[in-house]
Amino acid sequence: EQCGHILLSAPIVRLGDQVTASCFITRNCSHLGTDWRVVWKLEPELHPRERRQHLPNGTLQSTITLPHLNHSRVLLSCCLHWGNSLQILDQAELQAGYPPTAPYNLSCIMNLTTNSLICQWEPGPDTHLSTSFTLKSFKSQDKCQTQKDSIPDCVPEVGQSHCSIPRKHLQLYQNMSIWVQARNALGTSASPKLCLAPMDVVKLEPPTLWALEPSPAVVPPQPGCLRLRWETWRPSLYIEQKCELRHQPRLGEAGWDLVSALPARTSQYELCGLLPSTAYTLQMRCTRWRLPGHWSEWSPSLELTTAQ
Amino acid sequence: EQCGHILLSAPIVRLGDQVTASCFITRNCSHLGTDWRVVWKLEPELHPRERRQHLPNGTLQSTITLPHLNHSRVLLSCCLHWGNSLQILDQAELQAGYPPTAPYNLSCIMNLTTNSLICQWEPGPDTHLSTSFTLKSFKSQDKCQTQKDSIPDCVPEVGQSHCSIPRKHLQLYQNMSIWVQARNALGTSASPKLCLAPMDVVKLEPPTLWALEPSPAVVPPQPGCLRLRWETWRPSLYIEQKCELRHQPRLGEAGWDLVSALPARTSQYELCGLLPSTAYTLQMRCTRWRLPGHWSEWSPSLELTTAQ
Amino acid sequence: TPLGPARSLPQSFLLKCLEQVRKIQADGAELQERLCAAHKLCHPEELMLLRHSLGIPQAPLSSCSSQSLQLTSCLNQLHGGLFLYQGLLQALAGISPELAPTLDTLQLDVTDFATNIWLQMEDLGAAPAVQPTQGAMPTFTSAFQRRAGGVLVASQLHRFLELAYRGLRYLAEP
Repeated sequence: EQCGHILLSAPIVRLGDQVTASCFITRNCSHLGTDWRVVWKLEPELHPRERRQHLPNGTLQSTITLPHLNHSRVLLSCCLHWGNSLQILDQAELQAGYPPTAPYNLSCIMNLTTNSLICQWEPGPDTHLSTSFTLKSFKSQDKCQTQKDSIPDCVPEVGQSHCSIPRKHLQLYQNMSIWVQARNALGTSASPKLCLAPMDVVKLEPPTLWALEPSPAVVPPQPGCLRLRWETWRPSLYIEQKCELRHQPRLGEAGWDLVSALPARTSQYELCGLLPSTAYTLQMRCTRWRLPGHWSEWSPSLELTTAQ
Repeated sequence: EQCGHILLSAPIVRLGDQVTASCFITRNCSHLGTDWRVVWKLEPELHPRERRQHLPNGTLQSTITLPHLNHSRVLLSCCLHWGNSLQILDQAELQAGYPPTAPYNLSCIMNLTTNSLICQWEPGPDTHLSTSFTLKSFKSQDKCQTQKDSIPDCVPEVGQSHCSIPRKHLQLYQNMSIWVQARNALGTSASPKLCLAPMDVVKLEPPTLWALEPSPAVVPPQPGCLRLRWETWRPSLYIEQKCELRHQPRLGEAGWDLVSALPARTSQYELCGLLPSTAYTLQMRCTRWRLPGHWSEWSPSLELTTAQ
Repeated sequence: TPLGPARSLPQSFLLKCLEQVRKIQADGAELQERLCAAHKLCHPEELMLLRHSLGIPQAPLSSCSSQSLQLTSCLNQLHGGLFLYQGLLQALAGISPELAPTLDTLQLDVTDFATNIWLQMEDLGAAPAVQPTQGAMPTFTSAFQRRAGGVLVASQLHRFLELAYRGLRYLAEP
C-alpha cells in the first residue's frame, strides 16, 4: 500500500469554489524514522491553509483548503521532506471551470453537393473544461412538437462548431427538430431548438453567366445595352428558382444596380439603360422560389462592354 | 426461370487464349412462337464462329468461339431477334489479361518522422486485370532464413506502389524479411525478398547550416575562407553520423566541390582554399555512420561570400 | 366536380410534390445513363422478354389523369405506386458498387415522396386505416438481372411520374 495518498473533495469544481485536499501518510512510511515532515507542492504556486491530525490507526492526515480556486488547473503534489531530500508520494490534478452556457446562433444549410444538412453554432464562452458538443435532432410529422423517428447524434470534429447530417438520416421535405447540446463535468446545456425541413434551407451553388456570341442571326445590341444568357447550377435544375442580376461599371465608384425576379434560365437576355461603350461587371445569384430556400452566393463576375 | 442464360468457359482468361461462350435458350421462351433467332452482340464488336445445337430437353444451345481473345474486356449479350425487336436475354463480361509478373526494385527506408518503415516497388507491366499488391514481412532472429514473429500484411492504397509498416510492428535492430506479393485472377507472383533491420535503412532529414555571426571574440576569416556551423536534424541526435559539405561559386559554371567525413555537429568550421570575395552556395548531408544508413537529402543552400 | 377537395390541398404541398417528382426523375435519369454507359443497357424495349420472365409489376395511376381526376383515389394510387417502387428499388440492392450511391439516393427520394403523400392523406382524413404491405417482389438472381431490372424499373418509374406530374400540375393550377 502507498506510503502517501491524496484525496480531493472534488476533482473538478466551479472557478471560485472552495476545495480541500487531504494527504494520508500511512504507517508504511514508518521505516523512515521520525525525521520527516509533510510538504505540499502546488503548481501554480499557492499557499493554502493546512491542518494536520493523527488518525487512530497512526495515519497522519494533512488537509489543505483552497477557499476560492481561481486557476483552471492546479497540480497538487504530496511530498515528504526526508533528511535533505524531497520525496513525492502522490499527485492529483485539480480542474476548475464553468458549466457550459447554451450554444447559440444555430443555423443549418442543406448542401446539395455533399447531400447533407450542415449546421453550425456559436459554442459560447470558454468553460476551461473539456466540453463536448453534440448536434441532436429528430424527425417530426408536425411542427416538431412530437418526435416521429430518431436521428443519430452528429458529433463534430474536436474543436469544431459545425456538423453534417448525411442524406440517409434526412427526410428532405418533412420537419425535423434540431438543437445543440453542450456537456462538461459541471453540467449540460442546450441551444434553442430549430424546426425546419431540410429542403427549406437549401442553398444553391451560383448560376453561370455567359456573354452572347455575336452571330449573323442576332441583331447587334443597341448602344447602352448588353446581351447575355445564364444557366442555373445543374444539380438544381429540378428546383423552381428565381434569380437576381447585379451590375456596375468596372471603373469608377458607382455601386451595384439590381435587376430582380429573373427566371432560372434564359437563352438570351438584353440588359439596357447602361452607359454606352462602358465596361460592366455582372454577377447573378439564385434562390429556391415559391418554396423557401437560401440565396446562393453571387456568381463569378462576367465582364462585358456596351456598344458605342 | 430465365428465357436465356449465358455460360462462359471462363470469365477471366489470358490474353490470346481461346474462349467459348454458350447461350441456352430454354423452352420458357416457347410463348414466342417460332419467329425468332439467336443473335450475339459483342462490345467491342467481334465476329466469332457460332455453332447451334438442340439439346434433348428442347433447349437451344448457341456456342460462339473466340479463338484468340485480344481485348481485355468484352461485354457479351445473348439476344433474340424476335419479330422486329431485339431482346437482350443475358449478359456476361469476359476479361482477359496476364498473371502478375514479379514486382521488382523493392526498397525500404526507415522514416523517423512518421516512425514507420516505408517500402516502395515497381509493380511491373499492366496485367489488364484487377491486381492487388501486398507488402508481406516477418521478423527473423537470423539472416531471415527462419520466421520468428509474423507481421500483419501492409495493404497499399489502391493504385499505390508503396506501403508503410508502423513502428509497433517493427523491431528496429533485428532483421526482417520483406517482399511484395501481387495477385490477380490468373495468378500470384512475389518480388525477391529483402532482409534488413529497419535502422540500417534509416534516412535522416538534412542538417541545418548557419553562417557564423561575426563577433569581437572571433577573428574575421582569412581571404578565400568562409566560417560556418551546422547541426544535424534534432530527432537524429542519438544517432552517430558523418556528414559531407559541398560548395560551388554561386555564379559561373564551376561544379560542386566536396568535403567529406565531417563530424555531425560543430560550433565553428572554417572552409578555406576558395576564391576571395566570391559568393558561394553551400549544402550539407549526413548519414548514420559506422552503422549503415541512407544519406539524407542535401540541406537547403546557405549563401556566403568570402572576404576580400 | 371531382375536384372539390382539391382546393383543400395546400399550394406548398403541391409545389413540393412537383419538385420531388422532378428530383426523382433526375435521379432515375442518372441511373439509366450510368447503366447505359457501363453496361450498354440503354433501351428498355430490348428487355421486354426479360421483364416478362422477371414479372416486374406496374402501378396504376388512372385516378390522376386530368380528364377524370379523383383526388383521394389519385393520392392513394400515387402512394401505392411509390410504395411499390420503394420495394422494387430495394430488390435491386447489390446492383454494383459504382451504381449503389445513385440507387440509394433514388430510393431515399422515393421514400420521402411516399411519406409526404401519406401524411397529406392523413391530413385530409383520407388515409387508409393501415399502411400498405409490400407484395411479392421479383427476385433478381444475377448481376445482369439487377442491371436490366434497374433499367426497367427506372423507365417504368419515369412514366409513372410523368402521369403523376400532369395530375399534380392540374391540381396546382390556380
